[in-house]
Amino acid sequence: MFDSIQDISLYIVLAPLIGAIIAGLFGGVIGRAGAHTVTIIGVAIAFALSLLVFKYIVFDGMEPQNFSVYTWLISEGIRFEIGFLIDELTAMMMVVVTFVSLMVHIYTVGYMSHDEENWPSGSLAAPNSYQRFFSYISLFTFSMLMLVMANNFLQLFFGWEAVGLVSYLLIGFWSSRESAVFANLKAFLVNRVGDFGFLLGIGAVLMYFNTLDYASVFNAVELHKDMTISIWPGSEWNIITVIGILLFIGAMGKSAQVPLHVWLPDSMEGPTPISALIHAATMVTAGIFMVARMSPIYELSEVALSFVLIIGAITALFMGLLGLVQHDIKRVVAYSTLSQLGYMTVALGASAYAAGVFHLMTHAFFKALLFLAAGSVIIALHHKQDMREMGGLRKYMPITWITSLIGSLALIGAPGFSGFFSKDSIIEAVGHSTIPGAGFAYFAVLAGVFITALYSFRMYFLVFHGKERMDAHTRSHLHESPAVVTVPLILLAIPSVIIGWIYVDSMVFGDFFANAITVLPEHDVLSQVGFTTAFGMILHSLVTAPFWLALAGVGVAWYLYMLRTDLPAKIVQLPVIRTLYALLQRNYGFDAFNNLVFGRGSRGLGTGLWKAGDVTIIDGLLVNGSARLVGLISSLLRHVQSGYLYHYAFAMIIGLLALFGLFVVA
Amino acid sequence: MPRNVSDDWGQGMIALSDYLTVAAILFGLSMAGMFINRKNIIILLMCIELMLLAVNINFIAFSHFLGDVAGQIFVFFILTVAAAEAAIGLAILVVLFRNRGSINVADMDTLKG
Amino acid sequence: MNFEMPNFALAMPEMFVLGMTCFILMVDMFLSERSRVVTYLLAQATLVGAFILSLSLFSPLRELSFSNTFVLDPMASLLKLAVYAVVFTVFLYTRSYLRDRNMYTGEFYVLALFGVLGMMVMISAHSFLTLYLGLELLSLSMYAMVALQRDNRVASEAAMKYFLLGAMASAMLLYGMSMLYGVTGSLDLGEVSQVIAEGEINRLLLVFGLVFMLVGVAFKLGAVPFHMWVPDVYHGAPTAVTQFISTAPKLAAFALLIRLLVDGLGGLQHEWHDILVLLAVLSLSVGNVIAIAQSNIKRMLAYSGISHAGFLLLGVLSGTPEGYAAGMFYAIVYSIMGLAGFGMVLLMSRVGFEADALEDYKGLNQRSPWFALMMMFIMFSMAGVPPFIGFWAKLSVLQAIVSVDLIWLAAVAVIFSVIGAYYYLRVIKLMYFDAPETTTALQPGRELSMVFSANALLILGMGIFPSALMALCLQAFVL
Amino acid sequence: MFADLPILSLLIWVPIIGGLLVMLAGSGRSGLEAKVLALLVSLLTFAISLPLFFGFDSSTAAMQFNEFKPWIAAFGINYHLGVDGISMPLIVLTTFTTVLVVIAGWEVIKNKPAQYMAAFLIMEGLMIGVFSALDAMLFYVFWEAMLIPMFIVIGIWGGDNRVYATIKFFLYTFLGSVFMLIALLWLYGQADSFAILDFHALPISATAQIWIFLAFLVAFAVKVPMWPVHTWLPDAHVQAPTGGSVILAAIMLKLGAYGFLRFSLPITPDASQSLDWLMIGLSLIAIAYIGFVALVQRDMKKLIAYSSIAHMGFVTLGFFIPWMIAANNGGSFAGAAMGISGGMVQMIAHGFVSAAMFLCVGVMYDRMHSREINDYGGVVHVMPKFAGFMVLFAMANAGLPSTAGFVGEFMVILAAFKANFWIAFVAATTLILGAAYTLWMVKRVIYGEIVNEKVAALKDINAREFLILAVLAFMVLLLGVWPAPLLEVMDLTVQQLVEHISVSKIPAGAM
Amino acid sequence: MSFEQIVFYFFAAVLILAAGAVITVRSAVHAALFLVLAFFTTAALWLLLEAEFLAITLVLVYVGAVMVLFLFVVMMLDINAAPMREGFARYLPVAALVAVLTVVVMVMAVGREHFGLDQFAAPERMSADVSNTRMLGEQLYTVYLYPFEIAAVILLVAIVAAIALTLRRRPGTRYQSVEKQVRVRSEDRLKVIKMNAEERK
Repeated sequence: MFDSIQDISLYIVLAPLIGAIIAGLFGGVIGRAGAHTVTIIGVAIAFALSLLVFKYIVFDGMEPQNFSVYTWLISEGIRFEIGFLIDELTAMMMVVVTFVSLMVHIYTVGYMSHDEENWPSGSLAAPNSYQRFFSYISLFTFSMLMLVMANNFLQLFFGWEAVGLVSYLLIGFWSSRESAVFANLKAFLVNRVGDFGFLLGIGAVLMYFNTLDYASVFNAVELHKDMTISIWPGSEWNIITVIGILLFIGAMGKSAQVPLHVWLPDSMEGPTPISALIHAATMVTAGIFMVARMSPIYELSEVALSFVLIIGAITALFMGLLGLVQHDIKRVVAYSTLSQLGYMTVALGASAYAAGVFHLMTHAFFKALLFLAAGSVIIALHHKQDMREMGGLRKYMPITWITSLIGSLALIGAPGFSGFFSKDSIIEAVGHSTIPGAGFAYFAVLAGVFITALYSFRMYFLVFHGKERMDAHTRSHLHESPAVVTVPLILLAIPSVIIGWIYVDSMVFGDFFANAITVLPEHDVLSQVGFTTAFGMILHSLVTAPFWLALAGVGVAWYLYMLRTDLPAKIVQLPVIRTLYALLQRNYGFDAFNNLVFGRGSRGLGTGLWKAGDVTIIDGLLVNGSARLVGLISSLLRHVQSGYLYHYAFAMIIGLLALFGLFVVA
Repeated sequence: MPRNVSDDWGQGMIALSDYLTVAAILFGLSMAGMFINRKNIIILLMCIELMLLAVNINFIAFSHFLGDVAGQIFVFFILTVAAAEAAIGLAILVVLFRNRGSINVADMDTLKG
Repeated sequence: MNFEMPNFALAMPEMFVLGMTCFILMVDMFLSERSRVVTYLLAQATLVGAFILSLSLFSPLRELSFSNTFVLDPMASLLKLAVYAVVFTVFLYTRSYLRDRNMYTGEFYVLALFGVLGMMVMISAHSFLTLYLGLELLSLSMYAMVALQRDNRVASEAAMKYFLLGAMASAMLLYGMSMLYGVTGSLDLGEVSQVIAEGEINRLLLVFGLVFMLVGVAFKLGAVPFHMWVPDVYHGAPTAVTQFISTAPKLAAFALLIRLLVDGLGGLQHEWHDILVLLAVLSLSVGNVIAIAQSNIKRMLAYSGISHAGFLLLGVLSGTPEGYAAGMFYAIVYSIMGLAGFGMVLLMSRVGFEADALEDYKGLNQRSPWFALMMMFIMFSMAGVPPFIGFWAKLSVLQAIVSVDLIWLAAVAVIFSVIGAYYYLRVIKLMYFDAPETTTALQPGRELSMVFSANALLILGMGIFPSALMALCLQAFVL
Repeated sequence: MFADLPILSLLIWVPIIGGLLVMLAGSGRSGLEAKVLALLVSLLTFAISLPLFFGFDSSTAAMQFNEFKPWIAAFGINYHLGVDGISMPLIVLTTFTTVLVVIAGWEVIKNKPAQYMAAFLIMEGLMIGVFSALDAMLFYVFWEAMLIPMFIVIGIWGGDNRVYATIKFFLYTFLGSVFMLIALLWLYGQADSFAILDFHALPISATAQIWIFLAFLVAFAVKVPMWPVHTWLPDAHVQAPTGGSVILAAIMLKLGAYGFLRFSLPITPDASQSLDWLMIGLSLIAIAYIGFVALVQRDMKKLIAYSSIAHMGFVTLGFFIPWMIAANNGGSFAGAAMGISGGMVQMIAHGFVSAAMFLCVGVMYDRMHSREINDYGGVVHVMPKFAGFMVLFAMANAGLPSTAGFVGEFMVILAAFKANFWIAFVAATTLILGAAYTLWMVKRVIYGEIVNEKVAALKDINAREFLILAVLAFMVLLLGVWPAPLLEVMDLTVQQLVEHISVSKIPAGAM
Repeated sequence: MSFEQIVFYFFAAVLILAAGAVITVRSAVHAALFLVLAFFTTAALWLLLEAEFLAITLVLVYVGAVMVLFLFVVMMLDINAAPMREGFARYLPVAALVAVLTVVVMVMAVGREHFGLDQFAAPERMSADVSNTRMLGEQLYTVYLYPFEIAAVILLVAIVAAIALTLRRRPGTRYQSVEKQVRVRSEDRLKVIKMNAEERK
């Protein structure tokens, strides 16, 4: 049926695209059922074919495929291509993306079934909102696939921005909500800051390699490792470092690393399915994927790696802390996502790319699961998201409860769950890393384990256990979500549990990514960790800190939110804690700072330049000023023409005299 | 080698420059008359006559000293033209007076700016 | 004494015009008010006849006659032809205007034709004497024409000012001529030029005479600071007369400039070059700047004419044949544009309403879109925007001064022409962008509207195909 | 097949004569005949321009579709037309945009529709003349003549402050171009010809080059417009009717940039080299400074106008980057062509995107008679189809990849990086600023709650508007997804240009 | 000092004084008379320069005709001596300065340095049988034929212009025009027009 893997790849990306186009442009014609059918089929095809590709690459041992689809443009002999690179990393990402996407598609059928309620009455945008939503998420799937399948920087950037666009559209999906349209603008702009660096990075790559093709760049990277660029006079920077850092700035935006993380919590304004798909499972991991993909470059620059490591560590630790003080269920998950992204970044910085990518995969499953579970809770509670109005949902929503528990356990890294394998690999790897900043990172990730456990189970207890704090009306309507919601939960819970067992050996410690990821021997921390089996890892973990830290976290959560529910409020009142709490509540002041400096500052600058520069100086003084001056001179000079003959005669004689003075006497 | 000015005196001859100077002064005076006078247009017309007279003196003096009759011919024509000019000027003056009842120079200020 | 019989044939056009004018003068006496058209037709016939005569005399040679007081060269032929054409058009334009205002008399035509004769004399002059006489013939005719509407207060004021200042200017011109005569010993332009070329004359004296003469020429051209008469006279004179005095005499003035400065004082080029630069810059600046403040279109066009004089001077001061050709081209083009510009004023005016306030042009596009369009052509042409003929005129002048490396002067010229563009645009603004105060369409006579349209379209047409006229002008100087 | 037809002449004169006919046909109050005629003429012109694109020989950098007739012998001015890879796409863009403008003005223009259509058709012919003229004076004639219809269009059909805006527009551009005229005359004196290609080959001393360059700069910088001579543009745009804005943004601004390519660079390469810091500086100011200014605009058209200035900054940046690239790469001009091509692509792309943006604002203005951002909000709820287009074009304006807006900026930034990190750095701020001002406007206008009754009463776009926007959307996406054909057309020409400018034109022995 | 010089200086002085008087006296009649004086003295100077014909002509034509015309107009218009305009005195110094400067420059240019006797030697007196008039006449009708004709035209123009400007068909006087009366039509006399009622403002 399929001629070649080239064709298959093409079908994989086109299936969701076609679905998106049909649902988007003809949504009104085909109706809701038509829209979700066509997009789900599209994504399902993509998923099935991705599995096929995965089989070819991983099981059949097919060589990595690198081919061009069409030429985007040629300038000066430099070809910019649209093309695919399919290797193990890509194959894995394709499966993850299409799988999660498929789950989210199915889930959305239930979640969005009453979407018209979210629109102001009479809005003409409401009737097709359902179809539009499906169109967007299918489009997202297409974009994400383009991103991960890219064989060059240009296409990577295409996908990069396209997922950003869809993210923008989806965060602001309920476009009548002021907070939503603010959040999507913010998300886009913050991402643009990252892209700014990313684009410069691409510029640097083109400058030194004269191509944007991965393979050519990676082949040539050794030759350039000692070249320098003069950023400002007297300061020579290693070009690889510059490229690495610039590209990573892009990743910081997309993967929400401090300080470009500010958009992610706000993005929770979007419907929950997209929080799961985009802002947890796939899009935000694009940065991680990218750095892993660029491993041949990063490996050559310790400075860049160190930068990555430190940023990741800060994110992992401090964003986790924020999760502790949130009341909105989705925000807790969001900060948890930030923190986990920090872990992945730390892994990258420690050259444990495989571990980072592995965590990416496991995280995709369990975080999507957690989000969808949270969505399920939100549906049940009629779109209430405040955890202070929840509690004791266990008995009303058994499937949601159990899947959430699985997700939470995976998240905190309970041994045996997928998150354990990935996270523990990362912690171990950082422990072995020797690059600058590794010590701090190691501390951060360890502390992060405790915090993760604490906020995860804080949420878990607050939602599913304890007193039922919701109002009576809501309680009377509580029931488990429909099958379209619960089935994806179950389907996601399965990999959340088992995927680690299956792949930790080959992916993290084996040569699964040998074709895709380059690690220099001196950086190869994972080989130093040296587990051989999943089981061995579990055994080992029982005697290491992370396990006990996680346990402690759970314990503290249990104590504070189950036993002594009065305590948290008191702790918050403690002198030092109070300040800290306020700081956390304000997101360390990032939002205030950004608003003041970038928001107001740039508008102030703009107003200043406009009013002072354009309006006053250029227009007022120079343009209109000169016009007025001419007008003034004109109205003055015309009085010389007084009408009196003797003045005229006088002028003539003065003229004569002047000519004498100038040309005869002189 | 310029000769001493007193030499000319001694010769008892009138130099060309003397005539020209007279003409120049006359010309200058009449030009000044054009803008000093603010009362009567007729006097302006007379100033014109004076200016032409100065020019005529120039021509005749040159004609005499050059020994060339063309200058005198020119004066002949200037005299003709000046007469014609005077006629037209006076005609215009009459028209002006009829329209305005005044030939005061300072009153002619409708057109300005 | 040796006296050669003059070649009368060369002066056939002059003789014809003179004869016809005298004939008209006599015929007109016996005509009733009703049959005045005969005068008109005779006047037009005179011009046509002269045109044919001059055309038949056209030759690339330079021929002298009347003891070297008369010259016929291509420049003279071309300028004369232009003068006939321009005056012919003026007559076409002004007939209804004159008829409506009690000025439709033989005197107008006779004086105008004498003026034409004066211009022809100037154009063909080869001696200070003929130059002066031609100038006076023209001037006297024009003084009288300005005052011709006898019960018009402003016209008589304008005539008086024009007369007094004009007489003063010609006195200065004469003074200059007398000095030059004195130092060169000749009235003949050719001899003067020869004597100067020998280089034995004190240049200071030459310049002294030159300055006086230039005052006279500058006055005729309306160059600053000898321009003060221009706005008042253009404004005060009946529009028909304004149209006459603002167009054809400019051609004659150009001839005066060339005859004096090039034919006679070519050897003083270095000296007059500097003076002309000064006059040109002043004219460009003062003309364009003051025009902005005007609220009367005739005054505005007067100041515009002053600035055009500045441009014309630019061509001449370059001192190259191409430059003179450019100046001549400019003069012809200016007279075509001036015809049209004042033609518009004629077209707009009705009995008892001169339509010379800029306000009167408000919303013309709503009332008479065709005339508004034509007027727009004229304004853009005067502003020097392609594809209208005014652009090519400016271009050739600028080319002339750029070619002698006076680039700064070209820059000054273009800056002032941009400033000048403002007031032309304002007319267009009034016509197109403002609401009209009345809605009645203009109803000019068929003759008037046709000649106006043809005039304006000529401005466009020659803008697209300027080649022929340019080539002719160039031929006049570059043999 | 088409070689024997004077395509370029047809392209110039068909719309001009058509425009005159339209004016004559427009006596009726509704002007339906005039409109239909105008549409036919514009379509015909567009059809004539297609062979230009498809029959273009992209394997040569030489001028094609040449036409030559003597015009003004006295000055050696000829009616000489021809196109290369730089001018041809711009001509097609012109014919394409004019069709849209004619359709866009169909119902909207109530006052003298025939004159309106005629003005645009005449303008079209003149603009094509500018792009195809190979004689400097012919170029100049078209260049200046084009001001007239635009002046009229803004003045008659513009907004409340139209007189100020249109006179400012005219005088600004007029002032700019007269200096160019002087430079052309000087060049004529040197080359004894007005042929642009002769100018290209003319050796000129360094000082003279600087002066000529500055003269050209004034002319082209005003047109582009570059900071600080840009202030006419916001006024002109705000006051112009939609069609005027579209043409202004889509084509007229390109004329200035085209001038740089056709005149400044090849005629005065050494001056361009020694003054490239100035050009790059001004371009960067346009990108950053104007970006900030756009951020605080309250008038949609003004905002888009400022964004146009910023986008044109990329064009000029791309054009003047070659020498810095060479300086930074040991004299090699490799990568310079990418900057210039990028600038070209940016011009075309901006033609589509800004046209679309102005049409979008026009659609709203026609309904609400307001361009104030504050008067809008929640438009998506009443005009969902329109909102979809608007967001798409806004994204293109913000330079989203896979839209036209991205390609040029991308190429220019890549080229800029070769020259200097900080140039690329400042240029790349457009990613942030462009998104900020565009999307901020979108947020305020399209999204949010319906703010007032007037917005609630808005009707979604009709078939005519849909057609225009859909066509533009298609072009915007096509160009973003597959710009290769466009690049193919211009690649050789640009490379030849780079080759040309990499050689000094200062005569040997003179400095 | 020779006799010639005495004559010259005397007449030159009178000439300049007369000219000065012309431009400064209040009464136009006086000015005209001073102008006559100036003409006479000039004629005397011209005699010194052996331009007898022109000297006579000047007296005959100018004093005899032109000045009479002037006086005639002055009398006819019967203008009261208007009071001096205010500010005249304030303006005078500037005017005088300019006038003096002009004269100084001019005199500098035409002074002895350039036109002294060594540059232009005084010519020999002409013999008594040389007729100035004949000399002029011969030239005038041969070499200067063309200018002569033009001068004639100028005089014609002057006549035409003077008549055209001053010949009064008094606008106030009413006289019958038979031909107009015959041609009259009713619609010329009576025109029915329709006017909208105008609102009083």
